[in-house]
Amino acid sequence: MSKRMGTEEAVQSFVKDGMLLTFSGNALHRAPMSFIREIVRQEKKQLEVAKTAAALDVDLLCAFGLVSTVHAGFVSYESEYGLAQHYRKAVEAGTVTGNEHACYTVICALRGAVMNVPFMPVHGLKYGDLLVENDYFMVVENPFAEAEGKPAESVTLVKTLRPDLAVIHAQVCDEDGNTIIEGAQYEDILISRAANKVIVTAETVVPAGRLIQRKDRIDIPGFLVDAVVHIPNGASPCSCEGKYEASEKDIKRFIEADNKEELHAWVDSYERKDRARNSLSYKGGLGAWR
Amino acid sequence: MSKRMGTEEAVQSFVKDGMLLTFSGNALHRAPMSFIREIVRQEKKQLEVAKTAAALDVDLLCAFGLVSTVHAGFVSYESEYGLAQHYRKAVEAGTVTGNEHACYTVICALRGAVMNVPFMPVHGLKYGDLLVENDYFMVVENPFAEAEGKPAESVTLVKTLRPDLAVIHAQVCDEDGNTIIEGAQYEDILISRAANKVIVTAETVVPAGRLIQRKDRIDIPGFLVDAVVHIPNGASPCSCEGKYEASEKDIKRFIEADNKEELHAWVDSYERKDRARNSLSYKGGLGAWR
Amino acid sequence: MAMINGGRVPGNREWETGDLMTCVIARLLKDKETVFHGVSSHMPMVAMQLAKALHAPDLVHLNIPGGVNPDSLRDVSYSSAGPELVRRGESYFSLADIFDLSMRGKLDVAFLGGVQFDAKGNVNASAIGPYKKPKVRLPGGAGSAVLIPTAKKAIIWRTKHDKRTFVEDVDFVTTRGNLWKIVTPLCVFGYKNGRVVLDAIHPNITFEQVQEATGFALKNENILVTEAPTKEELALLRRIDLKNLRSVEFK
Amino acid sequence: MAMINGGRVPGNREWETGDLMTCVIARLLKDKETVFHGVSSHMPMVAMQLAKALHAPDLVHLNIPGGVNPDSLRDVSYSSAGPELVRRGESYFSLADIFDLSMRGKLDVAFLGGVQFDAKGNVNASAIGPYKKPKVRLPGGAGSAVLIPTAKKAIIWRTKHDKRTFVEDVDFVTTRGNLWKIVTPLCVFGYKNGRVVLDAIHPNITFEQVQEATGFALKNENILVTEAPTKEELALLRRIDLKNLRSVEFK
Repeated sequence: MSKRMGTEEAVQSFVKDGMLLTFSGNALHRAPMSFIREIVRQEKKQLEVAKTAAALDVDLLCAFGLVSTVHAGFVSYESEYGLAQHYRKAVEAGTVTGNEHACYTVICALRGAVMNVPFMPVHGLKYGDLLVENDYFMVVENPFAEAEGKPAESVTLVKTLRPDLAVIHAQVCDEDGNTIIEGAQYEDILISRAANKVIVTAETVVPAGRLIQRKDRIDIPGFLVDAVVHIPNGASPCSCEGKYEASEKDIKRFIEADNKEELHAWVDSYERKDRARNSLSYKGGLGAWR
Repeated sequence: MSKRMGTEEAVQSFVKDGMLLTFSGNALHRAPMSFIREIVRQEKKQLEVAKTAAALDVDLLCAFGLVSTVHAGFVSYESEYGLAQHYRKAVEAGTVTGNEHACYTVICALRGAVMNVPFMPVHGLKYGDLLVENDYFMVVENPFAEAEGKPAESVTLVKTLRPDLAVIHAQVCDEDGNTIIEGAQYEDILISRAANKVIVTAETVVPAGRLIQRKDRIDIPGFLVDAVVHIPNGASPCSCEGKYEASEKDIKRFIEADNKEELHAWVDSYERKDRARNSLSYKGGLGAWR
Repeated sequence: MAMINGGRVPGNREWETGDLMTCVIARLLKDKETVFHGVSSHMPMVAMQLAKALHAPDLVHLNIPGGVNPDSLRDVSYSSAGPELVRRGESYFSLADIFDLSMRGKLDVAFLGGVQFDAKGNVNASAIGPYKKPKVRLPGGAGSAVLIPTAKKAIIWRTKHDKRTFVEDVDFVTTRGNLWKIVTPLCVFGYKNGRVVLDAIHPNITFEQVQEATGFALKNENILVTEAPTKEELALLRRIDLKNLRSVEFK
Repeated sequence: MAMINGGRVPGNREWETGDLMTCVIARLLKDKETVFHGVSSHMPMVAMQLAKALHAPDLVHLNIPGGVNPDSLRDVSYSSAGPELVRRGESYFSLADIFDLSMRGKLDVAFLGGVQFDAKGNVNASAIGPYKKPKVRLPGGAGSAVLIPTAKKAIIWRTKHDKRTFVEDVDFVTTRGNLWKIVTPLCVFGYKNGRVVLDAIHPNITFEQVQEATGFALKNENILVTEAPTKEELALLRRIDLKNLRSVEFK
C-alpha cells in the first residue's frame, strides 16, 4: 500500500486554512521548499508555523500574506542574506503575530505535543520581557516543593504547540514512509512525533522494503507517515546534505524581488520541478538509489 | 586522554552509599552485571535504583541488602524465571521501599532530569491507587486553561528522578567514551543524559578515534562519559545483543541460591572475569574490534 | 480444571487451549492497527504474527526492544522483550516512542497483564494486601497504568482463570480505563458500562464452569461460543511459532 | 571609525580587526570546556578551532546541526549551522541535546548575539519599539533566552560598536543572566555586580574612542590592553580559516 502522491494532491489533501504547520530543517538547510511553494500556489491562508529557526520557508509564506502567526526562536537569513524582510514587515504592520520563543521553548512546546500534555516545564527561561509579554509562558510554583515544605521554587511553563501537519524533506524514504535523514537532523525526529499528520517529501523514493539493509538508519518509521511525495531538489534553493548546496543565486533572486509580480515569477519558475511527480526514481539494482 | 579504568577503581571512584543509580538494558537484557557484582563486593549501601523494567540487577542488590528504594514500573524475571524473590521479600519485609511507577512515568521522571525541571507532566496516568498512595505523583490544574477561561483540566505530574550515576553496558566504545549500542537501546540514551555521571562498561574498547567510520552509529558522544571500563561478558548472565544470549544456567544458579553463602559463591564465581581490566582488546587492523 | 487451564481440551485432539486463545486474540486484531505487547507476552506476540499472516498484513507490531514488525519469531526464546525483535524488525521505534504514541491516542491496541481483575474492570498488578506493607509484592504494572487509560483498546490475556484472579474487588487499583477484552482459557470477557461481562465461552466449556471459576457474578445472556481454531489458523500457527511459545505460560 | 569597525587597524599591517577579535575570543576558551555557537557565528566558530589548535585540544565544539568537534572548517561557506559540521564531526549531538545540556548546567560557554545591549547586561534581540507593534522586528534571540541564564559563561561578540548597539536601556529585555564577556572591535567588556564594565581595550584604541562609541558611562579604571595576535595565532588562523570566514561580518 504505497503512500505516494503528487505535490498538488498532497497540499490539497493535507493542508487546510488555519492549520499549524511545522517544517524540517533549520535556517537555509533542508526546508521543504517545493511543498511550501505549492502551498503558495494553492493560496492556503491564515497558516501558523512553528519552527526553532526559520528563514526562506516562513519569509516566502509571509511574502504572499498566507501566515497569521509564527512561533519561532529566530526568523532570519544568515549573515550575507540579511533579515527576513517579508516576515519583519508583516510583524511590524501587525498582519502577522510574531510569537517569539527561545528555540528551546519551541522544542519544549513540541515535546508537549509528543507527550500530549498541555504544557512543558522549561528550566532556563527565567528573566526578561518574553515572560511578561507572552501568554504562552507562565511562571508557577513547584507543587512538590510546596508539599514537602521546601522553599518555594518558581518554574516556567511553556504552552504546548500541537502542529496539525509536519512536512519533512529527506534524502530518501520508501513507499511506506520509512525515512532516512542524512546528516544534521535538526528537529525533524521531534516534529515527526509532535504533529498530527506527517508528510515526507524526498529526493528519492524507493519501493517498500528496499531500506531494510539500512534499517538502523531509519529515523522515521513508515507507520508515522501519512503521505510520501517524490520531489528531487525539493529543498532548493535551500541546501540538502549530500545532494546540493544552498543556491545563492536563487535565494538572492527571491530576496531582491520587490513586487508581487517578481515574487510570483520566482514561485512559477519552480512549478514544473515542484510538481514533477510519481516518477519512481528507483531503477533496480541495490545501491541504485543511494 | 583515555577515560579507561578497571572495574574496582570505577566502583570505588563513582559509587557512594546512598546514591541514586540507573542501569542500561531491560529485564534480562544488557544489564551491567559485572559492575553491579563489583558494587556487591564493595558493599555500597542504601542505594536507590531507577529503571523502567528491572530484573537480576535489582534482585541481586536486594539479595545483599544494599538497596533502600527502587523506582520502577516492573521488577521481575520473565516467564519461566518467575518473580524477583529478593526484591519481593525485601519490600514485603519493609526493608526496601518499592516505589511503583508505570514504566512511562520512570521515563518522564528521567526526562525531568534531562531538562533539569522538578517535575514532568504525564498524560495517561489518570486513575487508580498509584496516584493516591505515592507522593511522587500529583494532580494539578492546567494553569493555561484557567488563564484562558477554559474548563478546568487536570494534569498529572511526576516528580523528577535525578540519577547520580548511570552505568551502561555497551558492545563497543572508544577510550574517549564514544559509545555504540547495537540493537535495542531501551532507555540507555535517555539515562546517558539524565544522570549526573555516566560510566560505560563495554565488550570492546578501541583507541580514541577508531569509531570515526561508524560515527553515525554513535549513540553517546564521549564528552558525556566519565569513565570507560573494558569488561568482556560484562552483561552476563544477561544477554548482550550480537555477543551472547542470556545464560539460563547461570540465572537459575542465582535464583536457586537460598542462603548467603550460595549467593556469595555466585558473585565470587564471576570475580576474575568482572575485574579483568585494561586488556585493550584492539589488536590493530580495521574491523579487528568489530 | 487442570486440563482446561493447561493442556488438551476435552472433546478435541486438534488443538490445545494455548492455540485457541492465540487464535481468539489474533481475531481481535484488525489490519493497519498499531499493536503493542510487553514482557512475558509470548501469546499476544504470536497472535500478532498470526493476524498479520491471516487478515492484517499491515498491522504494526510494536514491542519493548523497539523492533517494528519483526518478520519472524524464529530467534525468540524465553523473552518477549529481547533484542532479536530489533534484529528481525524493519525499523526501530523505542519504548519511550511507543508510550508517547499511546499518550497521543495513536496506539490502537495494547496487550497488558495483571494479577487480579475485578467486576468493575480494575486491574491489580502491584500488591496483595496493603501497598506500603504488602502481603505479596507483585512485579508491578509495567506500562499498564498509562496504557490501559490511553490505548484505544486494551486487551488482557490470562492463562489462569480462577477466583483468585477474577475477584469482586481488587486489593489495589493499579489502573483501569479502556479495557476492551479479557481472554482466558475458559472465555472472553468484554467491558460494558463499567462492568466486566461475559462475551463468549470457549468450545466445550459451560456457563457454570466459567461462573464457578469467577469471583463475581456473571449474566447468562447473549453469550457467544468461541469458534474453534480453523485448520488454516493451526497450520499457520505451527509455521509461525515453531517452539510453541504461545503456550509457554501453561508449562 | 569605519577603519576600526572594518578593515585594517591603524598602526599595524599584520592583522585585521577580525583576526584580533577571533584571537581574543579563542583566548577566553579553556581546555575541555563544552562550547556552543549558533547561526551567523563564523567568528566564534573559527575561534573555537583556533583554541583547539592552540591550548584547548579537548574543547568540545557544539553547534546547531549537531556535529561534535568538526575536524575542519574547509566545507563551511555562508552558514555556521550547515550540515558540513556534521559531515566533519566525530559524533552527533543534536540542538535539543545541547539545550538540555545547558539546562543541566553542563554547557561551559555559549556564544550569543543580540542587537542591543545595555549597562545592566540586558540583551535585546527581539524588537526596537514596542514588542507587539514593533518599529523594527528583529530576528529573535534564538537560544539566548535560555542559554544566557544557564550556560556557565555567555560570551557575546559584536562587529559593530556604536551607541545604537550599546545603550543605556534596551528597548526590550530578551534575556539576561550569566553574561561573561562582550568582545567588540574596540574592546572587551566584562560583567561585574550587575554592570557591564570595560575589561580591556584593543591595541591602538583609546578609552575616549570606546566611551564615544558606547551609550552608557564607562569607568577608566584597571583597564588592560588586549594583546595583539601573535605570529603563531595568525599562522594558525590562516590555516584553519582559508576563506576568512572570521571576518564575514565586516564585509
